[in-house]
Amino acid sequence: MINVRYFGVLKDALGLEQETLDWQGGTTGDLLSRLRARGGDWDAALAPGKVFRLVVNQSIVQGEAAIPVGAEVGILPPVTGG
Amino acid sequence: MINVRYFGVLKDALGLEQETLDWQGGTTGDLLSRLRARGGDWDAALAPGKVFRLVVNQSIVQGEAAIPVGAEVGILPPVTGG
Amino acid sequence: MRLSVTVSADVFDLGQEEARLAAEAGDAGAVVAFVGRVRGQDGPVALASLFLEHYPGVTESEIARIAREAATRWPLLACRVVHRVGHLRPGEGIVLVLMASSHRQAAFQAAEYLMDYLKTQAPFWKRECFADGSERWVEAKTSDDDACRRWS
Amino acid sequence: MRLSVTVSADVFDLGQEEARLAAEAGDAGAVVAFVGRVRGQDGPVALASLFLEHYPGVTESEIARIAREAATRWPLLACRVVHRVGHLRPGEGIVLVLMASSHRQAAFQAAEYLMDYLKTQAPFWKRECFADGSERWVEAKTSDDDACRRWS
Repeated sequence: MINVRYFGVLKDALGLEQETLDWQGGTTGDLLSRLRARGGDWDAALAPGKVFRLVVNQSIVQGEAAIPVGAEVGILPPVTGG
Repeated sequence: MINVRYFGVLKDALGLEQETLDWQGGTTGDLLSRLRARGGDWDAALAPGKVFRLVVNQSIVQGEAAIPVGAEVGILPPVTGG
Repeated sequence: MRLSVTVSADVFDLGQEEARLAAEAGDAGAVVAFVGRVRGQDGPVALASLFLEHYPGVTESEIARIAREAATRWPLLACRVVHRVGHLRPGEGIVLVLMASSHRQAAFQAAEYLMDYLKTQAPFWKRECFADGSERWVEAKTSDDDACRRWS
Repeated sequence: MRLSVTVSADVFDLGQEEARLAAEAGDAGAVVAFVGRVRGQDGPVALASLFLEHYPGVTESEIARIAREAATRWPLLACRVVHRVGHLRPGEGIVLVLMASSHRQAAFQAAEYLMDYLKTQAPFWKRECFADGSERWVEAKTSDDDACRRWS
């Protein structure tokens, strides 16, 4: 199992804030493919080039990274803070 | 008559804060020549290149400037503020 | 460098924060503060409020990382960052950055550097709530990315 | 641009000054503050106090002139300068510069510009009073002149 959290505009686009997914191990790429495979809003909102950053267990990851079982994964749209 | 005011290190070097001088009109150069002619500390402290700025009637003057009768003249050593 | 980062819904007190920082920083000489406030008229429709979201834990540690990076570039004695989240009305303070150094140029440059990064890299998301009842998530600005690129 | 300059022996209150400036500046967005404090260990002998002298009238109008010059370079909404004179102990605030703008870069740069000029051009003279009882007028620094030259 992993917990996936969505932030900012993604929460509205996907219609949820967080979810728990079955997970046997894999990478950030695996997770994104699985989410995109839901089609519709998911495929559009998480299209390659649209997702700016992923966070695994509170650490921002660069490129492809492992997601261990039990992890918290954050999917972050472009930041607009300050 | 004019009133001449000294600031910062000049007050210590010259041993006075301000003085009233007889004045029939003239320029800043005339005033400096007259003060330097007192010799000793005056000649040393007011040597050309040492005096950074003169103020006539509350306005900083550049180069040679007229000093009207009744004026207040300030002689300012290099600033060290802030 | 002493470093303290707070992200919360609470208002901040610039005077208290600066006095505390100056006391902690010892013989600082120079403190630069930046206060960002909510603007009410950024676009054509007046803003009723701004809603700010962050990623608890991640946002704080990212800001701290950026501040520590600033300390490798400039001789800093202390840094304090307060960023607010939740609903904020026009005129309210959103962000406070304080930098203490022995030298004013270091304090100025480090504060500007940190602000550029906060605007472009720190995980915050803004939702604008307008006077006409409409709402929208703010899109990332290119000009802020340009400001950030100056430092690289 | 709203502009206010005060030179006096009174302490200043950063929090109050910033709140007032932000209120006056309207929809400012960005306020940059610089607070300069008396350093206690600038040289080998500890400082007991600093005595600051100015030229009443002339100093205030020179600072105002410099601030108005800054307003021709950057889009400023408000500027507040407070400079203290008289005897100041280590840790006390000497100078406060506040710049309000719609844009943070303008506020940062104008505040730094004004500080560079205050340090090199404004008519202030400092006398250092040391812990061992000795006193001396501070000599002008070349590094500050260099900082000022950056802008010309």
